[in-house]
Amino acid sequence: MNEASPPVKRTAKDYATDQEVRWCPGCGDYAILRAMLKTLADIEADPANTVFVSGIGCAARLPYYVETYGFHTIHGRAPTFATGIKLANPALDVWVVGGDGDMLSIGGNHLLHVLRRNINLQILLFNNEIYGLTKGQASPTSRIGTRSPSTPMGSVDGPISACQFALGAGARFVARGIDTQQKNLPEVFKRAHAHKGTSFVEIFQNCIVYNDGVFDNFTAKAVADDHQIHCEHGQPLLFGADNKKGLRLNPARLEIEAVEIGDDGPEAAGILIHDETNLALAQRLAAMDQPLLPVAIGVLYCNPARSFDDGVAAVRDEAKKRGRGDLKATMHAGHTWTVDA
Amino acid sequence: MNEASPPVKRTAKDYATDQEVRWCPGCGDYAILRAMLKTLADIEADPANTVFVSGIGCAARLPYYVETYGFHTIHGRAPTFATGIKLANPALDVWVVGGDGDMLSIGGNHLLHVLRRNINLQILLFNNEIYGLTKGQASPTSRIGTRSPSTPMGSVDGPISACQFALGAGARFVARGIDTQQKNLPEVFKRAHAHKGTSFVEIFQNCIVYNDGVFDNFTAKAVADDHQIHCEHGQPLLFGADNKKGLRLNPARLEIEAVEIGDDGPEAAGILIHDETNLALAQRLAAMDQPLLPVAIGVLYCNPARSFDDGVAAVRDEAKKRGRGDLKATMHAGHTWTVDA
Amino acid sequence: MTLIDKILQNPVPGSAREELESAVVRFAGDSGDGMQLTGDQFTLATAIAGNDLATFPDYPAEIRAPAGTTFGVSSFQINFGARRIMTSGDQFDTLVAMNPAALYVEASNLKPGGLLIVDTGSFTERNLRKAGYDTNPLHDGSIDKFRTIAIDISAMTLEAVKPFGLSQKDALRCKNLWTLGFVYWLFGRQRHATQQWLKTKFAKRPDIADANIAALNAGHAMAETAELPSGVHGYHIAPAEIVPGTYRTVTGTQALAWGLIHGLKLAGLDALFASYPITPASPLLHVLAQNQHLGITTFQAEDEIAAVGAAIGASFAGTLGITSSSGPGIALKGEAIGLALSAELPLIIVNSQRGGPSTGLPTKTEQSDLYQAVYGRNADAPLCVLSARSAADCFDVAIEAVRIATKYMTPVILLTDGYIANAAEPWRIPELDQYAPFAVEFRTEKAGFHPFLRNPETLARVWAKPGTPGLEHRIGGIERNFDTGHISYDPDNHHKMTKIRAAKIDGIAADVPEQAIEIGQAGARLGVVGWGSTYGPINRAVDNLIRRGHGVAHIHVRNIWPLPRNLGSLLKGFDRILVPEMNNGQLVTLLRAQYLVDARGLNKIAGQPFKIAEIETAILAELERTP
Amino acid sequence: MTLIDKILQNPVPGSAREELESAVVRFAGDSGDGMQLTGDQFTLATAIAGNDLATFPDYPAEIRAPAGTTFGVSSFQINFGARRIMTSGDQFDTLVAMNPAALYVEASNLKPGGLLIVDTGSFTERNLRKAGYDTNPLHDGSIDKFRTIAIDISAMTLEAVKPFGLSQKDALRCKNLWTLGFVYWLFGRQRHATQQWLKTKFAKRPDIADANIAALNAGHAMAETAELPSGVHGYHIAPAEIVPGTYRTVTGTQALAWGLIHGLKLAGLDALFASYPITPASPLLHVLAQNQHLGITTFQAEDEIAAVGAAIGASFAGTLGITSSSGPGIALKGEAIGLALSAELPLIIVNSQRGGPSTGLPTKTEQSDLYQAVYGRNADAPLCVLSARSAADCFDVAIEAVRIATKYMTPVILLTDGYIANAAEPWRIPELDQYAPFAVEFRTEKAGFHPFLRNPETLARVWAKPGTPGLEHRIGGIERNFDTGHISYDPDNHHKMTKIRAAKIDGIAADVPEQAIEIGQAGARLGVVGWGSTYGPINRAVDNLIRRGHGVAHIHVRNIWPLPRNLGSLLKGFDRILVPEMNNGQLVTLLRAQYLVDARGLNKIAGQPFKIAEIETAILAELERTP
Ligand SMILES: Cc1ncc(C[n+]2csc(CCOP(=O)(O)OP(=O)(O)O)c2C)c(N)n1
Ligand SMILES: Cc1ncc(C[n+]2csc(CCOP(=O)(O)OP(=O)(O)O)c2C)c(N)n1
Ligand code: SF4
Ligand code: SF4
Ligand SMILES: [Mg+2]
Ligand SMILES: [Mg+2]
Repeated sequence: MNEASPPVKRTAKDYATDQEVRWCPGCGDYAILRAMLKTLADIEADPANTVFVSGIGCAARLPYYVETYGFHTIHGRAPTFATGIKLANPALDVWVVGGDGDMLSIGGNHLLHVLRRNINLQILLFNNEIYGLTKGQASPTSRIGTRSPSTPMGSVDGPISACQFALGAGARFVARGIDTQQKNLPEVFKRAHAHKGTSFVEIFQNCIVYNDGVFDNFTAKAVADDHQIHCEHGQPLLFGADNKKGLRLNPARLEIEAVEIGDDGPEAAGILIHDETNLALAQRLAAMDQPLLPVAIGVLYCNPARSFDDGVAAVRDEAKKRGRGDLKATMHAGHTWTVDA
Repeated sequence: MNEASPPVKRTAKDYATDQEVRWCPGCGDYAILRAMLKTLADIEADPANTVFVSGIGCAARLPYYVETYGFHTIHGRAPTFATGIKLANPALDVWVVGGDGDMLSIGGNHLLHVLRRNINLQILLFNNEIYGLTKGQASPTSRIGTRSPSTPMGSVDGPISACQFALGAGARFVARGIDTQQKNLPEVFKRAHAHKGTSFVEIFQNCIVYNDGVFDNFTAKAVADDHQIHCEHGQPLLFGADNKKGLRLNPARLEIEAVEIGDDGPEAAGILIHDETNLALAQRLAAMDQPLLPVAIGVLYCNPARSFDDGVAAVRDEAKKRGRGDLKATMHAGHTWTVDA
Repeated sequence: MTLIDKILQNPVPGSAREELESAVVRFAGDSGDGMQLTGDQFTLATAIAGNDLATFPDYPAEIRAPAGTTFGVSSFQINFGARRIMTSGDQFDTLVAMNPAALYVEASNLKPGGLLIVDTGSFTERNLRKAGYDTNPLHDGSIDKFRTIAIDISAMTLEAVKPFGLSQKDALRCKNLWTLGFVYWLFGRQRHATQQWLKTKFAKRPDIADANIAALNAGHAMAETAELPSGVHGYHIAPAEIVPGTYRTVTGTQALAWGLIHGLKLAGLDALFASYPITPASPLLHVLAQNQHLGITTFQAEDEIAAVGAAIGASFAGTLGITSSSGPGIALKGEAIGLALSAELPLIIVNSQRGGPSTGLPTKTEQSDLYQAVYGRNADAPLCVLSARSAADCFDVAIEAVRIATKYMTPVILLTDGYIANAAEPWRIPELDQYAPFAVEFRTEKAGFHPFLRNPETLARVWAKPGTPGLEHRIGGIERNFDTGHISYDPDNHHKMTKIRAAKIDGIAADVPEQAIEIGQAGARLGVVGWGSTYGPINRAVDNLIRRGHGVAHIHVRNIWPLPRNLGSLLKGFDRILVPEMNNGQLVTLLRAQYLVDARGLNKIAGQPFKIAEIETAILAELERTP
Repeated sequence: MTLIDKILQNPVPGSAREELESAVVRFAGDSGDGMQLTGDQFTLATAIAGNDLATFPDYPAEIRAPAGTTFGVSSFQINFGARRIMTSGDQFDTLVAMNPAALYVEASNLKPGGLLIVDTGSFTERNLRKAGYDTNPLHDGSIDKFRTIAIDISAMTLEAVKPFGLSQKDALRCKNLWTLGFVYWLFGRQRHATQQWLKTKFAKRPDIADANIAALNAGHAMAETAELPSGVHGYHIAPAEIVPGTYRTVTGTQALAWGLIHGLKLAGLDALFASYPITPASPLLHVLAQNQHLGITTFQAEDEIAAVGAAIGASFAGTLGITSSSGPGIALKGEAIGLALSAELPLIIVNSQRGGPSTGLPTKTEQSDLYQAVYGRNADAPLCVLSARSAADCFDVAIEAVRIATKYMTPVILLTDGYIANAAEPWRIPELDQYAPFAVEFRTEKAGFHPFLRNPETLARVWAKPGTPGLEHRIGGIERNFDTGHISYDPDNHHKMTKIRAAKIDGIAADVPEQAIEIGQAGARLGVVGWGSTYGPINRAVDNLIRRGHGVAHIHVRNIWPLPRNLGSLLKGFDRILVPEMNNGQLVTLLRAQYLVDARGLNKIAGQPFKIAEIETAILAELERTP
């Protein structure tokens, strides 16, 4: 256990527990953990006021490795526990961690509702497009045709796009990151943390044992430039080596298309400027898919609204205003009668 | 019980059971039932091959009133039972019926998964923005500020938009109807029925007891023309008395705006033509909200893909091809040895 | 106040009134006829008159069943008297039938010779048909065995409220108040409280308030002046001997809500009440939502799993998590309850039981979730189960649930049922400062801390809440090492932890009162053992038989798990044991397994409380049974 | 084949070999060391040699725990002999430890004087530290009590596979085959089947196949030529007396899958198997997914609720719905199971039990979901519960589950556990046509049809499937009228229907075999009553004690609910009853409640099977206990 907050600034290492990490060697979860520890140091998180809540799965083991409060709950339900924690004590800083099975298969409903309620939490979905902990079955994000122990002839169900789902559910902050991007990932985490309301972050995570290389088509070094686009608010949506490509609106279909940028620069080519408060744009960015379009990384959408916990607090205040006094007064309100001795 | 299929064409009445209908007098569910009975007659549904599956709620009582097979299951899970029915016997024509609480509160996850799998079913969500059967609590579609027994100070959670959710979940058919529109509603039902894959239909339904008139802002006769738009594939998106208004793209924000149409007609005004295969358009239509924009009614999106039941059937065929023969052969495959007497 | 008003409001009670020890009245009508309201008002007036009483609201499954149908009949029954009243009564002395359907459904339970009041105005062709009558029962002799007062109440009401210019619809809505006035006179009730209540309720529509009051008064006047059937007069029921104090009527739901609130005060905690609506549990959410200024935040979750998850999260965060549902919803919470007991967090789960299995009879009462409460989880997963015997008892049981959950860091299931939740009974408002506080202590000391440190006496785990510097720790559902609190897959440790979880719960038995005998003697020939809402009928039945000289005793168990420490020896003292339950035999199984006593069940699975006579009959049969 | 190959492949068995009646070998190594594979191959070779055997695969909770850690140790134990083998063995005669962590974890269960084989190549400074050793156990005297064969297996393997030009990593992966070859020689096993298997498995990488075969052969040769420690030689275990027939090894998962498939054939039905992955239940989904040509469609649902929902939907549609999970997942299915039994649809729920509560010990075995199976639902909700005692038994129990579910239109819970699911045992492949068919008859006749018509004998509801003209009907979870099948809120009808649901399930007892005594005499002093996977150790312990002259008998219950009709009288014949269970006492509660017998529990909640000695000790103590 930690000693009381020392006055010196904590380093990433100070946020690590002494527990032996139990992921497979080479698992992308290590990199995400590293990015998270760095984030905590950067935001100077108070360990006593920070809580990591998770469901069940490989991803969901993360709380054991962070020297804060942690609750490793049950499969799929982490957002519900986090909701209770936050309603009980809004001062706590709550991170929710889970895998694609945890959050989108058994837990899809709670994710939906936590997003639409807009509770002030950070939700991190480690998407490896597979069930890691239970040994490699197809998950709801697995691509059609995925061969797995439960789908030996290839899966036939259409996958969920986590970010499209989140936007459809009414999320007010939606972002994406990649496990190995140790510079970008903490930045995304910090943005998520800064956002008031539910922040949803999908992280592409490599499961080296059951789904190795499934994201190579856009994360591998050789193709990254041409197949990822990093979205930054107020900046033109450029990608490719030397930013020679960009995204443009096709007004006939209300869709986005990728174009090479001529010598006249992005503006002339009609390249879109990223506006993270624009839902319509965010939906199009989230929908972009390989190989025709690059995969959008970074903050796709950030458009704050009142958070649920603030709403509940307001109701509590209102109740106090209206309240008929203490319990005794309440019990004696309405018709009573007295029986004399 | 019905006698065997008579050779004469059935009327709507022939699809009604003899059970006393147990909805409140004046409930919008009656109108939806009427539209459904008409639909069944129009499509010449075979009662023996038709199944209505529902969860729990006022809406979910509908199966009792339709003279086909019916399964009134448990709260929120109707899509799962329907999935099993369809996988067991793909020849059956399966309709799923439920309320906004049933489908979007407790049942949100199953709705998500049935939609992303694209099982060949029709799903009808009776949205009255309230829990009817349990006496009037706010539902996940209730607007912020809804006062109800469970939210006496007004609800604070952001509502789910059923159609936006469905599109985010990957639905391939999304449509809307209004309980009282006895001409349009059966047409929407027929389109849903004709679509192969999961057809999702949201029906605005008036709960006269607990949420009376909640849709009046766009369903009341006086405002209907100006506050509804009926989407028809290939037709310009016009509304208002005499179709003097229309929808146009605002390319700067990728959004839709309503405009008055000048004398030069829709084309000159840049009015969009409805393309029900366009997801981007469908998302914008689904997102349109009062009072700035009319509420979109009709088929917002229809873009068929392989249905899950077909996929499963293909897997079964593949399995048969690969199969190691009958059970006996399977048990004897691999290493065996014989012990002699 | 006009002179006539004064006279009306102050009849001379007892003049030419027949003295009764008790009476059972049932108001029955269409769902839209306001019978529950009528019943509530009669209850209040009766309580004020000093009678003891018990009620039974009985309404249809439908929100608003079509008018005039038998399945749309809504009824309210009250039993009141000069002696202690234990049940809402087996049969009625007086039946008010506002329409043919009500008569059709209820007549069979009106005592022969009983008083029947019918609104002839509603006995139309159409209504008769809807109710299933071929001929008009008012004229075909079928009600000859009753003493009938047939009045066109509809017409009388319209007449009475004419001055207020209401619409026909609104005017007819006053029918129930007219009827209430009539019945008030019959039993010598005061109208004042009802008049007051109408004024408050319709504060914004004084015309409606006045019309209703006029109807009430008119009905009352009518009774006073009408020529009643022979043998019918006004009745007088003397006040019962009632413990002095300030009283109100209370439903189980209200008392439970208040008990939770007071329990939290005694524990020094706030709480999160997270629930998903379900009949008949929803009212608890509603009452608490109205009282959020008293320390409980309410949260309507997306489903039952989310509700229990949020509640457990709240407990982890250092407030008390409470969740509530009925059987099918509790089923969904099972997995998460397992987490709470494995992580050893406090949690209260209120189950308002209803008829099952599955959707079953959602608006009817039943006691059939005892198995689920005691055994209904995967693995060895013991927790504490308490039960409430009556609306008033809910207050104390709720406090006890808070005490045990926090003292032992365990989930507590509190079993109540649809009957208790909805039935109102008179209640002596308790003095809140007579309850001893049991303040929760959170861990703050860092030295030697680990999250599975235990109190050596109670075996309770420490409660260290997020926000406390230096106590950062991780918990969850994987087995923990006894000595360090870290995850452990060690075989012996799992054995030890399983035993400790069981011992902690068993230990609660030493911390709760010994089982008392309600009435009768230890060692009697027959012990009648009940739990929950069967208290009233069992107690009265046993009382009646003791008075008739039978060797019977009544034991009523509140602590379902762990069972009271002396229960085994008590039970072994009886020759025979009978266990009446509104289920197919569940507590009886527990008792047999724990104490190897040949307890037998008396089971009624009809969605309705026992009648006293049913229990008496069964007791006599059991006493006479040749082994 | 070269001459040397020939000689290697055909050693002269028995020459100078010591004769043993049985032996227990445990292979232990890092998760990446292929110990499960090694164990499987040894099992196969041993089965072919005609020994009876039992196995116990025991692997870590982590997918791939970090190399060299104690929590990453993966082990496989086999007990084989010339007599009937009932368990995987209490302690080992031989331990293979591929690294220090394996030695650290397993050494305490190696018998003193037992044979220890270690790979010295892995006893590096780093690995020793990771395992928690301060000094090298090979040199500090701590293994002196064993007879140790310390070989640098890593080096030997690299040497043996050199010709095949593998990478160092791939080459080292052959270590387990080298070791297997060594142990094969020790126990006179044939290598042929393993060679064959390697060729098939690595059909696409012949270099790897050849390297592994070379390693196998080299290890074998080494054992033959090495100088073994004094007292260690080759061993010979004579073939056991085994019923003639064709055999294979089978895990409980495989046998269960095949039993379901055959049961469906006998019923003339197709099925939908809908499941959500969970340890240790997932393999059943995997095996069935591979065998979809045999009449079962598999469906991986989004969660356990969806899985059971889909299964029930499939049953409604006229196929058999089957679902499968482990305790926490079964908890989630409770509400829907209630619907299935209320709608009276057939359904099979397979529970592969694991350690709990909550996430508990997910990879360890336990028998703690009996309460959940029998009582774990809201309301009065009886269903049929069956249990499997061994991998082979799963086949027959699965068939019985199909028969009962369809004949009685009821959910059937089939309890197996993590141990049975994963352990392989030799199995005489049954003759499929010796099973009597029990074809399901769907209703087609319209006359007199309603959906709750019952078979007067079995009380089973009719099964009328959608698609049948004229039988359109609606069912659901609301109570039904006994006579019409329509929704009914009638009190008496609910009572009747509850009684009928219970009677239907009780009636199954008349349709299943009476409870037999496994060994020992009825009326012995002590009856030992078990269920499920404790069969082996109980049977051997009781057998041992009978041979030593004690009055003990073994009863093993398959039908958990309803219990066998003669069980009560059987139990009452014993003076004392002991119920060993891998839980904190669950069947024992059932027996006490049903028969009022003072049965006592012997409970081991350690995630591991009983040892024979543990049961023997407990039996002796119970025999000696002064009452
Ligand atoms: C109620 C319940 N159902 C199923 C499981 C088994 N289970 C544990 S983790 C998991 C899925 C893991 O996949 P994912 O969430 O993607 O996490 P990953 O391991 O890939 O990080 C499943 C099915 C469980 N623990 N509890
Ligand atoms: C597991 C479970 N939880 C809760 C309920 C109670 N319940 C029945 S219907 C319903 C919601 C009804 O609302 P909706 O689905 O919108 O249907 P409506 O009545 O408005 O048509 C609820 C909460 C239940 N039957 N089962
Ligand atoms: S199974 Fe996959 S996701 Fe899980 S720890 Fe191993 S590599 Fe990581
Ligand atoms: S409560 Fe509302 S939704 Fe339900 S039947 Fe009545 S009017 Fe219709
Ligand atoms: Mg995953
Ligand atoms: Mg609704």
